[in-house]
Order: sequence, then structure tokens, then C-alpha cells
Amino acid sequence: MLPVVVLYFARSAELAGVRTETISVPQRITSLQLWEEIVKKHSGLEDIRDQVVFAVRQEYVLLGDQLLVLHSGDEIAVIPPISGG
Amino acid sequence: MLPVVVLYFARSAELAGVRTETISVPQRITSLQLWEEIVKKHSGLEDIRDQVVFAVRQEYVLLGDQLLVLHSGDEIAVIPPISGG
Amino acid sequence: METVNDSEDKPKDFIKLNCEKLSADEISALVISPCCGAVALFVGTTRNNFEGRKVIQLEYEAYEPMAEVEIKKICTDIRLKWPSVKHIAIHHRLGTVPISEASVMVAVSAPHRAESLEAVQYGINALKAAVPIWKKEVYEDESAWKENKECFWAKTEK
Amino acid sequence: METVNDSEDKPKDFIKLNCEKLSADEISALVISPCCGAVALFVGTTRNNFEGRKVIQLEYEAYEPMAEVEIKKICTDIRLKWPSVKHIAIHHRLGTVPISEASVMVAVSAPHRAESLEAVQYGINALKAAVPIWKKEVYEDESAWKENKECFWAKTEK
Repeated sequence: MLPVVVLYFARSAELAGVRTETISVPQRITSLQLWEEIVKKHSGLEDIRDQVVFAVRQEYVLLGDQLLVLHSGDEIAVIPPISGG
Repeated sequence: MLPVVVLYFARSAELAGVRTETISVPQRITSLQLWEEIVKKHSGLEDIRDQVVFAVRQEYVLLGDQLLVLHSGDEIAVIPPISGG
Repeated sequence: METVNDSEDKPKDFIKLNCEKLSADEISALVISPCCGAVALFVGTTRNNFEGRKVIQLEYEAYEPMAEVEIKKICTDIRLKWPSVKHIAIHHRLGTVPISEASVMVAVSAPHRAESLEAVQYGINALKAAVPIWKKEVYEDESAWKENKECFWAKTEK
Repeated sequence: METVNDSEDKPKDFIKLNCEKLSADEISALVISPCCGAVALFVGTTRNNFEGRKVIQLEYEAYEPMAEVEIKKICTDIRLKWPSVKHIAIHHRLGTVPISEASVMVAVSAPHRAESLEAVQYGINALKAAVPIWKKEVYEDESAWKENKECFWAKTEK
């Protein structure tokens, strides 16, 4: 288990009730398993399961079977649908 | 014969040596005959015969067989290739 | 607080031909509308070279009343092609224009960006094809009247 | 008099995300180049209504470091697609944006206008599809986070 920093934005920040937190996760974890870890802490996020993606070290990662190899202190963002412009 | 005002712009003004003048022309005349009348007064314009069009009462008219029906005081412009923008 | 009623913001055309320096802020402000999310702007600027020759400055002249009529026709055509377009502004500078300064600006507002960008592109293309304005490039030793390749009657290869 | 040497005017990308009011003059001046005749600019402005509901104001937030990385990728893509493009500037305002003010500006200079306009269109489309920025519309009685239809993973009909 290692610590990673999770960032929440827009609707995900409202549902989580927090904008930044540190959580402990396995070094090897699929992006979907990571999502499930996060939802355990913030059940309100369940609602937007089908709408979010992650950004892991500032690169987009879809929720699914993709295996993430994390490092201590990695930045992981929960990204709801964007609306810039 | 009736008086019309001829306007020259850009290269046609340089070749004619004048920017505005009044000339007398028949009421009914083709645009090509009108050009020939103008070239009689300003032979330097011969050089740009293939490059110009007229604007008669601010509407484009190509040099050719088109019959113009003119009115006293009509404004006729000699329009070399444009380069606005 | 927004007090402008949509229905009061009637489509308007802003046409200007004079020797003053052009302003992107000014023309943007003219066309912005509270019911439109998109403004597209094209700025034509004077270049410092032509086929390797150094251009010192540019001089523009216009057949002004007819140029305004032709620009108005372009505005009408834009509204036929893109009915959602709100405001259109076409400003052309005349007289001496120093290098790197704007000679022309075309700005269009519309509810959505595709129309605004397409309308601006049409507007500048049409201006180059049909509006009686002329540009003289002044080089170090001489000068030359230019020809737009879009000019609808020009037969040269330019 | 023009003193800038063409070869010194290296292509540059200007990226800015902050809460300041955006300026069309400022962004045009950033991208203008003495060897380029064309500047295209897109300005996204905030609208006063959404499906008939009155919008009071807009609030934007961004995942700022990643947004800058994604915008930088867009600049790189523009240069691959339109190699003649000179300067690119992409400014996005954050925080509260009053109605009718600009939330985003994309400006591109190029020797010729077609590339500048195409690059700007690509730039704003790509920004809406991939840059992590969020907009909240504030109505009289509530507010709503918006979703771009271009957002590459969104599954809604919006």
C-alpha cells in the first residue's frame, strides 16, 4: 500500500465534499478497482460512475481493466465531463 | 452627348494622371466603346486594358458589348484589379 | 446583472473605412451579444516582405461609397448563408499602414462557433474578391500595386 | 520602421489560465508577426440563457497544471497539422465570468488566412474536447455544471 493524492473537481468535488485528500492504495490496481476504493470513502460519487474518467499523473485513464502502476505521492484526479470554452 | 463623371483609382489614376474628370459621351454606348473614349484621352491606360472593369453607378460592368444607358452626371469608375484585405 | 432583452439585440452590420488604427477590442465589443456564445475575428496584417523584397509600408485607397455598398452586400450574403449570425463588423483601414499593423478586421457573432468562423472566412474571402480597395506596397526603391488572386476579373497568375 | 528579423520571430505558444478579464487586443498583439499576414481569433463569451432559463453568471474552475499540459498538446497538434502557423495563444478565464464577457480566446497567426482560421477552429474544438476545465451556470434559483458535447468520454446527449 502506498499513499496517493486524489483531487476532485466540479461535481465530483461537490459529491465528495472534499477537493484534495491522500488515500492508501495498492501499488498495482486497475482503474476500476481504484474507483471502487474511492467510492467506499465517498458513496455520493456512485451517481457519476458512468460519467467520470481519471487523470493519473495528468494523463487521462478511463475506468476499466487497465492496470495502473502507482508511485508514492502520485496525483490522481477524478474528472467529470468537462465544459471549458 | 451627356456629361458623366469618371473616377480613376490606384494604377489607373497614376496612368491617367487624374483622379476625377467629367467627359461627354453618348447616352447609349457599349462599355467597350466607353473604354475606347477614355483611352483616347489617356493613352497610357491602354496598358491595363485586360485588367480593368468599370463600375457604373457603383455596379461592376465588364468591358465588352454590354450596352450602357447613361444619365447626365452618372458616376463611372475605372477599377483596376483590387487588393484590399 | 444582465438587462438587455434578447429581442432588443437586433442583428446589426457595422462597416467602417477610415485611416484610424484598427482595434480588436473595439470590433469585438461591437459584435458581442448576450445571446451569442461565439465571436470569430479575422485580422489581416501587413507583412514585412513580398517574394523576399523588404516592404517598408503599405498604402491603401478605396472607392469609398462603392466599397461600403459592396461590404453591405457581403453582410447580406452572410445573413442568407448563416441565418443565426447576430452582428457583423467589417473595418478596413485606409492610407498608410505600418508593417505589422492591421489593415482589415472582420468580426461576427453567432450563437455557436462554427457559424461565426465560417461567416468570417466567407467575409474576408468576399472582401478580397469584390470590394474596391487597393493596396500599394512600398519597397526601399520603388512601389507596386498589388492584385488579390481572389479578384473576380483579374486574369493574372497572382 | 521594422527592425524585427524574420528568423528571430520564432514560433511561440502563449498559454494563460487565470481570473483576469481577457483582452482581444492583448492576445492579437501576442500573435501578430511581421512575416504573417493573418491573425484569426475566436472569442467564447458567456450567454444570458440556456434553454430559456436566465443565466446570472458563470463560474469556471480548472485542473490547472493538467489544463496547461493539454493546451500545450493542442498547440503541438496545430503545428503538425498546419506547419506554417507562427504563434498560438490560448487564454482561458477562471472564476466568475459575468454575462457577455469572454471566457476563452484562441488566436493564431499564419502567413495566410486559411491556415489561421482552420487552426483556430481546431484549437477551440480540441479545447472543448480534452482540456480539464469546468463551467457552472448560475441561474436565479439554482446552478448546474455543464458538459461539452465534444467531451471525449461523456455519454450523455448534451
